[in-house]
Amino acid sequence: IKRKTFEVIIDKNLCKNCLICLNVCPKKVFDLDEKYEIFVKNQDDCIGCKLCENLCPDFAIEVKEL
Amino acid sequence: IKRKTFEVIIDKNLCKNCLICLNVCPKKVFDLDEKYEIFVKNQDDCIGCKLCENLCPDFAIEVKEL
Amino acid sequence: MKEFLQGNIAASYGAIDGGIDFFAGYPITPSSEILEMFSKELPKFGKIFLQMEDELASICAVVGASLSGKKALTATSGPGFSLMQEGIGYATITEAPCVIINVMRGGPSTGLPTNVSQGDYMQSKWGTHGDHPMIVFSPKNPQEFYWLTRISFDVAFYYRNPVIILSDESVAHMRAEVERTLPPYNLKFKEKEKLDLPFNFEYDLTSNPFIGEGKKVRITGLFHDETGFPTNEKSNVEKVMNHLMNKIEHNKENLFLYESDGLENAEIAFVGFGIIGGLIKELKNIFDSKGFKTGFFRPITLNPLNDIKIINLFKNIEKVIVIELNKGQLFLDIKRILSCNKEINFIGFTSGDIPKIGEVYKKIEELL
Amino acid sequence: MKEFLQGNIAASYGAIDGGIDFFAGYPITPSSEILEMFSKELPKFGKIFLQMEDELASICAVVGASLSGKKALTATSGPGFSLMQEGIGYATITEAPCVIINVMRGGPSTGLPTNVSQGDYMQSKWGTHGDHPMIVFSPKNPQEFYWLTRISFDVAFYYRNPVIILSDESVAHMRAEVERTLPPYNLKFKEKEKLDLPFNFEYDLTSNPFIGEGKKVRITGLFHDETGFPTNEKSNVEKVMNHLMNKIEHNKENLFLYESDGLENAEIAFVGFGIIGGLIKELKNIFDSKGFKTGFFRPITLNPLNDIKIINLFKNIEKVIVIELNKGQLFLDIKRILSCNKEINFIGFTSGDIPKIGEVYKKIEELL
Amino acid sequence: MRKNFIFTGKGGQGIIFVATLLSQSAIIENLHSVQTQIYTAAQRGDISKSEVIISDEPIDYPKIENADFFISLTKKSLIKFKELIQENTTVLFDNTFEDLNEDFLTKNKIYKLPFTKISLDIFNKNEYTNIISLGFLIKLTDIIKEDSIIKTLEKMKKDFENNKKAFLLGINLYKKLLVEKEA
Amino acid sequence: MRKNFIFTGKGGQGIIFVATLLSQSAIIENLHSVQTQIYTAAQRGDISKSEVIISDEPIDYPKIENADFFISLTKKSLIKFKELIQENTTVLFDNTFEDLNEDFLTKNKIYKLPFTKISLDIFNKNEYTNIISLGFLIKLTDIIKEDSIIKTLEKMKKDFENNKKAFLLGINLYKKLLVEKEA
Amino acid sequence: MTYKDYLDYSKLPTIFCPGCGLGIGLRAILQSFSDLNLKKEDIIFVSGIGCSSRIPGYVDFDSLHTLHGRAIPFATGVKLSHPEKNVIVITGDGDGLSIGGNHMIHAARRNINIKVFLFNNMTYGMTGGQASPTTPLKKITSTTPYGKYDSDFDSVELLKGAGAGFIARGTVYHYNMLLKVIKESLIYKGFSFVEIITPCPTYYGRLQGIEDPAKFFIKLKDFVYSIDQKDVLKEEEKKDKLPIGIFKNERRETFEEIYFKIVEDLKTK
Amino acid sequence: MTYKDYLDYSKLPTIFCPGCGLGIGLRAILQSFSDLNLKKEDIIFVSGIGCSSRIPGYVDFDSLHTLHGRAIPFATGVKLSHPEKNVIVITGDGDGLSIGGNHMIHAARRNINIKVFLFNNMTYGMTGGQASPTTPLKKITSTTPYGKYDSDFDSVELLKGAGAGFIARGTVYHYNMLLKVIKESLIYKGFSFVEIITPCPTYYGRLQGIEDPAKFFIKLKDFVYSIDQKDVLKEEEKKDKLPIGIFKNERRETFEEIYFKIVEDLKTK
Ligand SMILES: Cc1ncc(C[n+]2csc(CCOP(=O)(O)OP(=O)(O)O)c2C)c(N)n1
Ligand SMILES: Cc1ncc(C[n+]2csc(CCOP(=O)(O)OP(=O)(O)O)c2C)c(N)n1
Ligand code: SF4
Ligand code: SF4
Ligand code: SF4
Ligand code: SF4
Ligand code: SF4
Ligand code: SF4
Ligand SMILES: [Mg+2]
Ligand SMILES: [Mg+2]
Repeated sequence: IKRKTFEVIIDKNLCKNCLICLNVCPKKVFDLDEKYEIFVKNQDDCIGCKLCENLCPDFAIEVKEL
Repeated sequence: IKRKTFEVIIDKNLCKNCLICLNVCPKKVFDLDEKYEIFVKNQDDCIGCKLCENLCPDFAIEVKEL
Repeated sequence: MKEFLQGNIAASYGAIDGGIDFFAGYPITPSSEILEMFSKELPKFGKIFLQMEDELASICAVVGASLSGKKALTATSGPGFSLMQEGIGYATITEAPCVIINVMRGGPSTGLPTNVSQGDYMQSKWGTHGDHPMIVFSPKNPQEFYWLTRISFDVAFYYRNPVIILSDESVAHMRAEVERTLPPYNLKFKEKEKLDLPFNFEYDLTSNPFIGEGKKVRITGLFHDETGFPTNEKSNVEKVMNHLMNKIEHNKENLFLYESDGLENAEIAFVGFGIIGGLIKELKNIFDSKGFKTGFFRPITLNPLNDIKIINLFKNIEKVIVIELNKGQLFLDIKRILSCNKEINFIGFTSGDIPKIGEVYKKIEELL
Repeated sequence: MKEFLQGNIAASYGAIDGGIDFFAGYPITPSSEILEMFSKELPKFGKIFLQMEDELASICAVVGASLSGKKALTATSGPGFSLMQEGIGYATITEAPCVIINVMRGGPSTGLPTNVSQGDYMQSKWGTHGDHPMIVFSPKNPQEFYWLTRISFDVAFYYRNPVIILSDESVAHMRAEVERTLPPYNLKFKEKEKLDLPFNFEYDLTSNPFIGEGKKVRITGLFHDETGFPTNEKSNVEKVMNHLMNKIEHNKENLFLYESDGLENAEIAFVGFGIIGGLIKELKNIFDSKGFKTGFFRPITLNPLNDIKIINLFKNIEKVIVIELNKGQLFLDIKRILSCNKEINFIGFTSGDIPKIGEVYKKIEELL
Repeated sequence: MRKNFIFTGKGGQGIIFVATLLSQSAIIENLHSVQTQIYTAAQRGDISKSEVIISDEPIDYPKIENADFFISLTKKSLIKFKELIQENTTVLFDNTFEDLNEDFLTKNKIYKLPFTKISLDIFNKNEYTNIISLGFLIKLTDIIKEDSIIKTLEKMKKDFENNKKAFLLGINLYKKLLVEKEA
Repeated sequence: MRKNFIFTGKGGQGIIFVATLLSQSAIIENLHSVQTQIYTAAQRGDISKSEVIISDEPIDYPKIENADFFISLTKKSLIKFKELIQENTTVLFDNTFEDLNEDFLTKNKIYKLPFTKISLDIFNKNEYTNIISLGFLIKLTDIIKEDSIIKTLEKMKKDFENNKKAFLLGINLYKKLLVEKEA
Repeated sequence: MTYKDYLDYSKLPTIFCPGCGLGIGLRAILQSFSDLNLKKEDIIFVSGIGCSSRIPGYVDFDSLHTLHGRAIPFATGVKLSHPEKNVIVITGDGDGLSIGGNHMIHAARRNINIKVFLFNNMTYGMTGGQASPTTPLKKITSTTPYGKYDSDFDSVELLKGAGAGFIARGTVYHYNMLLKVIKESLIYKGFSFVEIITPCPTYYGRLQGIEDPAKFFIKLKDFVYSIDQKDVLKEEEKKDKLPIGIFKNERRETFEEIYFKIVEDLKTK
Repeated sequence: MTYKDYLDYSKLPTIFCPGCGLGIGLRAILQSFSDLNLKKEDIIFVSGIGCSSRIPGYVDFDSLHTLHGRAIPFATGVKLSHPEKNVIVITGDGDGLSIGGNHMIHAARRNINIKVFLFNNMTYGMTGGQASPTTPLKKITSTTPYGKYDSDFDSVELLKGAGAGFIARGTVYHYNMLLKVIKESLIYKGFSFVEIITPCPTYYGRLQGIEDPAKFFIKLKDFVYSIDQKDVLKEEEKKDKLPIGIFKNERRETFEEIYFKIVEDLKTK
């Protein structure tokens, strides 16, 4: 069986870099860049649990099933 | 044994003629005069329960043991 | 048909005949009859009557209803009026067309709950913090209390501003004849442009949607843009402030109601508002009959005052005698407006009772 | 020793150096630093700090403490000040010597919480219902904020009246040098006769017992006799009212603090209060250097104003320019006091910021 | 024509009620009238007072300088407001329990009548004292028609029959007095 | 002598702190100084701005007409308050993450420096960016002695060692620049 | 000493109506002082506005008649100015639970050692018999001519929810029980709340159809049942009645205790 | 529809600090609307003053941002003007329980069909982290530098005491549970109260010594336990924690039902 894959999109205009997504993601999909800003690093590991999307305080994340 | 006797005094300057004493006295010590005003009629019947004194809203009654 | 009504009841009928939808209030002497009357009458025709937990809640419920497009009113007296000040300020910045009746009693503080005074004149203009527009009317008798209350909703909705009816214990508690007729005031209400946004700062008067019409009406007590979103951007703040003040300032000729008699040919003018209106009328008769040339002036609109109109009315007057049931409040405004080359006198009564004419007569004699 | 203090902190030290016993308040921008400062400092020397559930509770706790003989203070801003109006009125009729700091922000309503305005000038005099005496001071910078707060308890206790310190966001939030020295004001405090009853209406100023001294102090917000028992007997009511007004009115020469410069020889006078004090001082320099003859006048005491003093100060002035961060409030008083034969102009700024001198300069030029 | 009436007595005696009744009835007759009252704890048995002005001209200012008719159901209340009694004032007084021999009334026309007693005798309660006194007053003054009062009472509905009866008792009282006097 | 300073950046960058530090240190030197700031949700990451006036005469009115020195840690904040930048204004800008090539700055003396980078490199956090920039400014302007700043920092107690270190880093940055320039 | 020593006879008779229960409540409170040997100079009454709030005018010690609803914050200021005195709040159902409800629940939470006696006559007596928060659902008052639209507070439950440590209810009809409850509350250390049910014959009584004050007074006993009987009585017997008794008596640290301990700690630092 | 359809994107980003929980709560509320198929024109938000009270600015339907503490009376006016609409109060622990506490308890008593969502961050966020009525005893805040002197309200208990019919508590950390609770409250007929525990990292978090917003967010789970676990957990495990869940869900006649029935009855008379 093929595992479902997901696209994780951060809207940079909304994101305030609180790092909640980074902390709640069970799969360590997120990481920080050199400016200490969040980015989607390991999208392939995403299991679509939507924790990040639901808990992002700024409506900045969308997790789409591909 | 001699029954205790009591003096029941109404201070007319304080009394507002609410008739609570008339209604609570178990011994019908009080009555109304021709001006429909309270007065001590049957002092001898008083048993000194002090209901009238305690329940007079205007500090107008004193029951004294004689 | 002439009816025989207590002032407070007359005002309540005024509100009913003016189309009141919503009343919220809290008991306080000497305004409680209004509350009690509405508790009985409003349910009869499906309008809302609410007794709230206090005056803070009352004014807020009323402003909430008026921002929902309803003709909403509250009635109170001094202590309650003081508590309502924050809510009244909110009504001014959100342009909520509500009506507040303040039946003045003796103050300050709990003061004289069952007695008359006119001590809240200045407070009705300045009671809440910050610059703000205000419309204040004051009746001289139950009939006028009826009329002013009846017209107040139209005024509030036209100007999108709270209206205060500043009555007093004397007018409110006296029983007298009242006809439930249309108000005789020549207040003009022109067609206003209908807009879709909740606010507009370009034109003085427009018709903007209310809550509940499905128009995304966003409202805040912060300075805001035309969508109702908060902003403290400097030029916008000034625009809002100017809009609020100008919509009243630019229309003060229309809003300024008054009664006067004989001022053109008089040397002495008696001035007063509310219950004193009848007194100064009688004073004019008495002093005229003694050979003095007198007139009287009674502002019905206490705010905005139309300075220019007043200056014109008093052109020929030499001596002004302001009579109030306070320590001199309307007096201060009259002094500011008229002081040049006129003698402005003040006679105040603060015992909690309206004065006998004889008493007043003696005090005036001392000034002549 | 010069310290570098924020205005609010300076005021707090003023209160501490003035002997504060009791503080109760509720957070509100831009006054919260005072609350926070006291929460830290007062427990250190056994004084009372209370954060209450709202401003109604805060003013009442403070009045309760001051009627118990304590030096009690609260601090707030517009919305909270509006809520305190009923309590302030109570303090006037009960002659409670409390102190209220109102740090003005933009209004009306929630308005501009973090910006400056001077929109509460009139409210500080007239915000509560009924005629009432009031003492209002306004500082121009942190140093003066310190001094006025420090002296305020003495004034309040001497006059047995609430004192309002009307500051503004700009003075309150600016950090500047402050010396914790004795206030330089020439306020006289004479010996007062000690009485046993809680009230006295015969003399302007007496020393009456407070709650907790075992003297059967009875206090009410109703009109009352000298034992503090409620009565609405007419002549007594008038006596009380006159007493309340006169104790301030008769002492306004002593109470009226102001700063002025150059008025004797000037043609043009700049007038303003609070933060505008520094502006008009600079304006005088600028315009004098351009060859104009100018002076400035800044009332530090906003209530009572000493009309006669002001008239005298302005004897030689032809043109008055009142500058305020509002729509014209001190302006109205100045107009009333001075209007005869003088041109009284007004320049207002209501964007939420103090104006740049350049901006003001331009507007003045238009008037010259 | 302008007549000033003072009604006064103990709270609970229905002082305000009769004053209002009189004033309202004047309106029916197309006269002008204003009723005012003091608002201190009247319901509580304190002193109660109401003023009525009846005039054929509009009434601008409702304050009474002195009374044409002063109706008092108690002595205490009469004394409290005695400054409203001038030489030309006619005084009505309920003498059921108290008598009235005050110095300051020597020049006045005084009617001392047992309104309360009548109420007690006829109705077994003192509730109608006020209306009985009004009946007497109406007949005495002859400004307002009996009928107007009765009409107003009828509009109020509550307890109409007894009120009317009491009112007529007052009228009869006056008539009797008149007869006595004339006799 | 009267110098106007504008400090601006993102909330949380300690803008108010350095402004206050500078102003307070001026007082130590018996100069006059006033510090003001805008009070919008600064702690929340919004734009933050503080003004400091230092003068050898008493300062009556704390409003700055235009800046002598304009220190901005972000581009957004610089642009927001650009009307305070006049021809004679010296601009300090943190170019760690952004560059600055605005038209309206063509006539100004501009120092673009990586304050944040230095803080990150040395302290592993960007918290000291503000103090580093102040160090640079102090050396550049030469109105206030280094020592006065250090004294003030010491009085504040909190985190004195690191703050001092950061401040000296700023001073060295200026010295280095000077050397580079002179070289 | 008896209650008389605490009364200022020069101010009597009270302004209360004939048959109003407030005087009985006052008597019980003063008798408690006497029973507990409190000195007059150690007692301060603080009240709001209402008939009940006029009580403090008649006592022979310090008293503060304040603003409608604000007795508690005033009392807070007085108490912390004189922590050693007995600061006692006299309030009504309108004063203490309608406009003053917020201060009530916050005082309960804050636990400053003030004593609240709330006279519940289920109406606004002073202003003419309007509905109050304790007027039961459907009752007729001068502002609910068709029956009250909303439920009443059970003040005991409300104060429990707010965290008060001492909560009790009595009536002026049950004089001896009331006396006991008041004394317990005075002994308790911390914020205490005692509701005293009392008749307003003039308004509430009449509006319930009872003209005679004494009759209405006697009816008080039908308003309540004793909490001791709670498990004995049937549901119908308790229906529309309020329990009387002491509902909670639990000590916890008072505000003053915590505050002045911090003050002490700071001194030694 | 999703929560997005109820958001006014033109006003985003919010003014809330990075890591502030308010946005999550808003999202849950809007998602509930979507799940329940509520139309935008049938919803009205009413709030007071505070960070939480700024939420209504960001929605794509009617909203009324009012005065500090007064959201409920404003909402009362709005609701009775438009009885058919969903009138929803957004408030904070300071707004709804400190200055606005009286309106809260009276609304619970009055039982008008408005929905209250109270964002409890245990502090006054907007004004800089001062103590609020829900800040627990002894905690450090900007006005309690030596620890808080007085106890906190348990809002669930308070609302019970005031007579509310629907009472629940959730946290923004427990998103799905929160969603469920919110939906239940929206379905309930009558006054409902939902407390939403949410972090204020900027003030409350920092003052508790936690600098990192995300860390403080995660800590939320230690603040609470599920009411379902009440009997399973040991006392130590519940100590200083608040239960979450639905505590009361009892229908009683609403104010509107009683009022409009009277209106109908009067018509036929
Ligand atoms: C701010 C304010 N609002 C209203 C009033 C009017 N008022 C006086 S007493 C009262 C009600 C008192 O009720 P309660 O506390 O139950 O006292 P009671 O007279 O029933 O003993 C009201 C509403 C007032 N004095 N002040
Ligand atoms: C009458 C009044 N008092 C005080 C304030 C200042 N103020 C604004 S928000 C706030 C506290 C808000 O606390 P909360 O409701 O918990 O909201 P949060 O910011 O924590 O979400 C205060 C005290 C005000 N705006 N109005
Ligand atoms: S949770 Fe949202 S706001 Fe926070 S860092 Fe992630 S995407 Fe950005
Ligand atoms: S959906 Fe779950 S797994 Fe995927 S990024 Fe978000 S939190 Fe991580
Ligand atoms: S109870 Fe007291 S006041 Fe009432 S009638 Fe008897 S003695 Fe008089
Ligand atoms: S003491 Fe008892 S028996 Fe005697 S009069 Fe009083 S109530 Fe009656
Ligand atoms: S109105 Fe009611 S509560 Fe007030 S004194 Fe009269 S009976 Fe007592
Ligand atoms: S201050 Fe606290 S509650 Fe307010 S937005 Fe910031 S984190 Fe949120
Ligand atoms: Mg009551
Ligand atoms: Mg909060």
